[in-house]
Amino acid sequence: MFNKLEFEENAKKTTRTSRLIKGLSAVTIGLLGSMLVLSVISAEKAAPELAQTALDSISLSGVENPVTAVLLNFRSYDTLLEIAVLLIVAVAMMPESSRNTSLTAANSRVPTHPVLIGLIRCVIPLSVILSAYLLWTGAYAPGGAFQAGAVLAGAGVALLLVKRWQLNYLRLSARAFMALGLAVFVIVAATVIPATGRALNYPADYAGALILIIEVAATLSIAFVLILLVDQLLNMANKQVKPQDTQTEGLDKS
Amino acid sequence: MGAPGIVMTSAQHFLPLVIGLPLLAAVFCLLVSNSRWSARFSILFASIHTLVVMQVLSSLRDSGSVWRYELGGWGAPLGIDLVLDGFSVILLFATTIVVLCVTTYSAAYFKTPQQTSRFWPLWWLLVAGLNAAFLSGDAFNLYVALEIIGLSSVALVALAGNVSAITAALRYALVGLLGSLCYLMGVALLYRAYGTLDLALLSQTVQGTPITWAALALISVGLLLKTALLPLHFWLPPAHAGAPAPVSAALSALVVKASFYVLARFWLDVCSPAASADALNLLGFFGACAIFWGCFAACRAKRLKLLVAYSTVAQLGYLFLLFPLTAAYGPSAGSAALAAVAYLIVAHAFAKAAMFMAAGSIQLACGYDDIDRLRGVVSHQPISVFTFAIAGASLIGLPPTGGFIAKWLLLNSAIDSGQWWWIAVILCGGLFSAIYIFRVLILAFTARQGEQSSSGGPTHPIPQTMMACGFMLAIATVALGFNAEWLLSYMDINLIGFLAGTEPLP
Amino acid sequence: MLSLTIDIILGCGVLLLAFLSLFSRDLFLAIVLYISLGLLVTIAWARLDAWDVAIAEAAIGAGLTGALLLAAWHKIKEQSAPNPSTSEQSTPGQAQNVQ
Amino acid sequence: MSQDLIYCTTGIGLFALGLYGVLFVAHILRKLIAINISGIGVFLVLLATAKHEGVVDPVPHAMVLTGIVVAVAGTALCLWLTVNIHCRQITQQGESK
Repeated sequence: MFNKLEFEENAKKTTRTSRLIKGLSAVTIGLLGSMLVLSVISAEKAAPELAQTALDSISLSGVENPVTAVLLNFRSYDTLLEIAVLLIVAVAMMPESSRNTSLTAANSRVPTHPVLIGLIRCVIPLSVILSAYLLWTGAYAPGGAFQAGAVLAGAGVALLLVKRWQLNYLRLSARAFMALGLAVFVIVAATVIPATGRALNYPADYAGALILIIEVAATLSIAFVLILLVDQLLNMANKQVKPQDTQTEGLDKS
Repeated sequence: MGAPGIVMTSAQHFLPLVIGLPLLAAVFCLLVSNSRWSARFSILFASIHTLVVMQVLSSLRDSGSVWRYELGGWGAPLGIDLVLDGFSVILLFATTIVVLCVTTYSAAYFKTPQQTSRFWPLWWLLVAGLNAAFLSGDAFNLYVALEIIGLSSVALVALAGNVSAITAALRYALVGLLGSLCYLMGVALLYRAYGTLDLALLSQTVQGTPITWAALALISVGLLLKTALLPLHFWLPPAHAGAPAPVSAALSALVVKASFYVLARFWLDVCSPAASADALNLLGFFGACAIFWGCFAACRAKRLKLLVAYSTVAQLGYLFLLFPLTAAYGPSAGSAALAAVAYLIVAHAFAKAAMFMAAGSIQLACGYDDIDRLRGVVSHQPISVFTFAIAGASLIGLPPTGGFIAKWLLLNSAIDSGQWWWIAVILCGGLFSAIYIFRVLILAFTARQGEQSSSGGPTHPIPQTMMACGFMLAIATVALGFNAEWLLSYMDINLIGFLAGTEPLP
Repeated sequence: MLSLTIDIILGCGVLLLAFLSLFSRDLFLAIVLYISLGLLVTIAWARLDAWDVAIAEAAIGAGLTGALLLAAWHKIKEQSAPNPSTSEQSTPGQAQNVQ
Repeated sequence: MSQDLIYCTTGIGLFALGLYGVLFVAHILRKLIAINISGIGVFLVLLATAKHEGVVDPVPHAMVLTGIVVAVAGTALCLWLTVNIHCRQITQQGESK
């Protein structure tokens, strides 16, 4: 099925048999899809009991936006694991060799185009403000850590793209940024145990504050990880990869 | 909101710790990033982890009932519960022992800072994902846990750093993402029809309607992709053979079992009203095909690690015999089959991890793992070959090992349910396993013939700890054979439908 | 009735964009179509009262995934270009799109 | 024909389309696009399920938010592997000349 992974664009060698297989598969998948639709039609949607329970418990959750309440209180464990997923990808994509600079370094190739500089000067502060707004408003209205993190990452990526900035992802501070969200989440989850007897069970009075702490940490981590992802994809230089190519094929000697 | 009347023993607080500890270890190793200290801390963390799980095991036996831990204090429909029963505790036990050995092995295996700085955080995240999957009582939470397992496994396979391994990792990643999406679609349909994500509540309300069939089919396809049952196994051999040896050990021993565990949960418990006998027999049929094909491919494999990877495909086939053996043959045959398969999972996990570790040691020492060049390898790698032999005996199902007890239990439940054809499959499978195991062993024990060996070149000294870890696991396989009663008694504490009724326990 | 019509048009539009994105001849076009699919789907989610998801999809789903896809596409192209032996894969139609 | 049904059908359609794409489209980036399209299909089914008369169920919304982030993470990892492989293949080709 995935035995041939294609990287070149015009590798189209359609023989008659493969066309036949494709056609048959298309028909099969179409049939299966229609059966799926039929099965969905045949069943009634369940009554929204869980929705009602969730909406009734909002007052205990410390936030007013129901989605934020579900994400960071009722089902906060899912969100905890989800931040771990982001951390996995960040660790996997960390660069191999250190550039041996500080966390941020101004690039020597500063853009000279006036429009670009003007744009950056407007866009960056705006998106930082928007991100903070999204984070804050997440408690009451649509918004929250993931959206805020994404917007913040947008600002960071813009700075990277115009080559104003370089980030050294192997510094301790960089790794601390990556791990911040997960670490704060786990620590908060553990520290509430003496108060309420259950992990992740926030005391009602402090729920709002604790959720805000988690969200701020998560936003910073998410933004940093997303910047790392884009930056690594853009800047993966050939020279980074070369030394390992001399390794014998098929051997994994460390 | 929490259901009243649930008695919490203090030991139940270990349940979130089992997940939190690996997560903290991951953060810790990421921040330390010094290969020597990461390794030391990891061994320390693995030991604490083992102690915690052992404590959980003994407390669970004392309490004698299924544990539920309400994260966030909200309780089942609104919040997420951690659930621990006999099946999951057995898998947790297998995980913790393998993790302890693999951690110690890896501390000696990985040397370069480029590899260690990534390996340790990823490894602990993988462990956290495995524990989360085995403890989860919530369908969507299982999705996230499976994603953690899948993505961290992919990243770990890619650590090997050569083109073939990274290509295998990419294929694995595509399969994993596709499988997760199918699973998520199934969960979405279940949520649509029954309005809850909690597995225990679902198993009470699910009916055998078309939407449940559709959901179960989607969930099964997704999980079969991840478990690599025969027609969908194509991604497994290159990924498991190409990964660094400790990673291969964990992948074959634990990662594929996690998705099998979820699959068993859905077929036997959550969606059991929708599981027809035909479908169960079909799963068993594919399992039987996997046994034969896996053995055949292992016999033809050119490289040692590839041979071990194909043997995983074959051994996974045995697990799927669970489904036909439980199909409509009454509670006694069903529970016996589940106990046999749970035991087989542990036995296979130990044996396969030991085997990959031995193969990794041999590969590291010789610089190659082509089977044809392994002639006489026993003279300078006696411990590794011995480890391989014991683990192989367990895979074949020879007497003093855990594998023998597992096969024997499987045979028993096949006889009890009167399905003689599965008896034939189990026996033939053992015979074919013997062929590929002895193919390696005979070569390894044959004396070198003059100049032929000179092509092998000099061997490199490898750390004693690596050989010791593999050997310990091989010993554990034998020890398991002598302690079958102890492990099997946990199957009495079971949530799965036909064993303990479907009501959540007090 | 009007709202149903909007929904139907939206659904067909989404399916059409997905089809075009998968089977368009040019890879760059496929990625751009995928991003526009993400934006169109944002409207569908607003129709389903999922404002949180709509914001997240616009920012992460369409925006970030699109950026990542474009970055990877650019990278692959850039690597292939200097090597004369592999240069034949750039079709004329796609060379224009680079600019 | 209700709104719920329209979006469910669209979602399943996208899912099936993505499935076909993953299996039969050659280029790896297109396969990734196909997986993401399948994901959007699943999310559509979930969100259509969430909308009831009068109440909107926040639980599927949270699930979809989680799903979106997981999908991006998976896509990023796949893309990184892809670029990595391509890099090495090109350098190998260069060396063999």
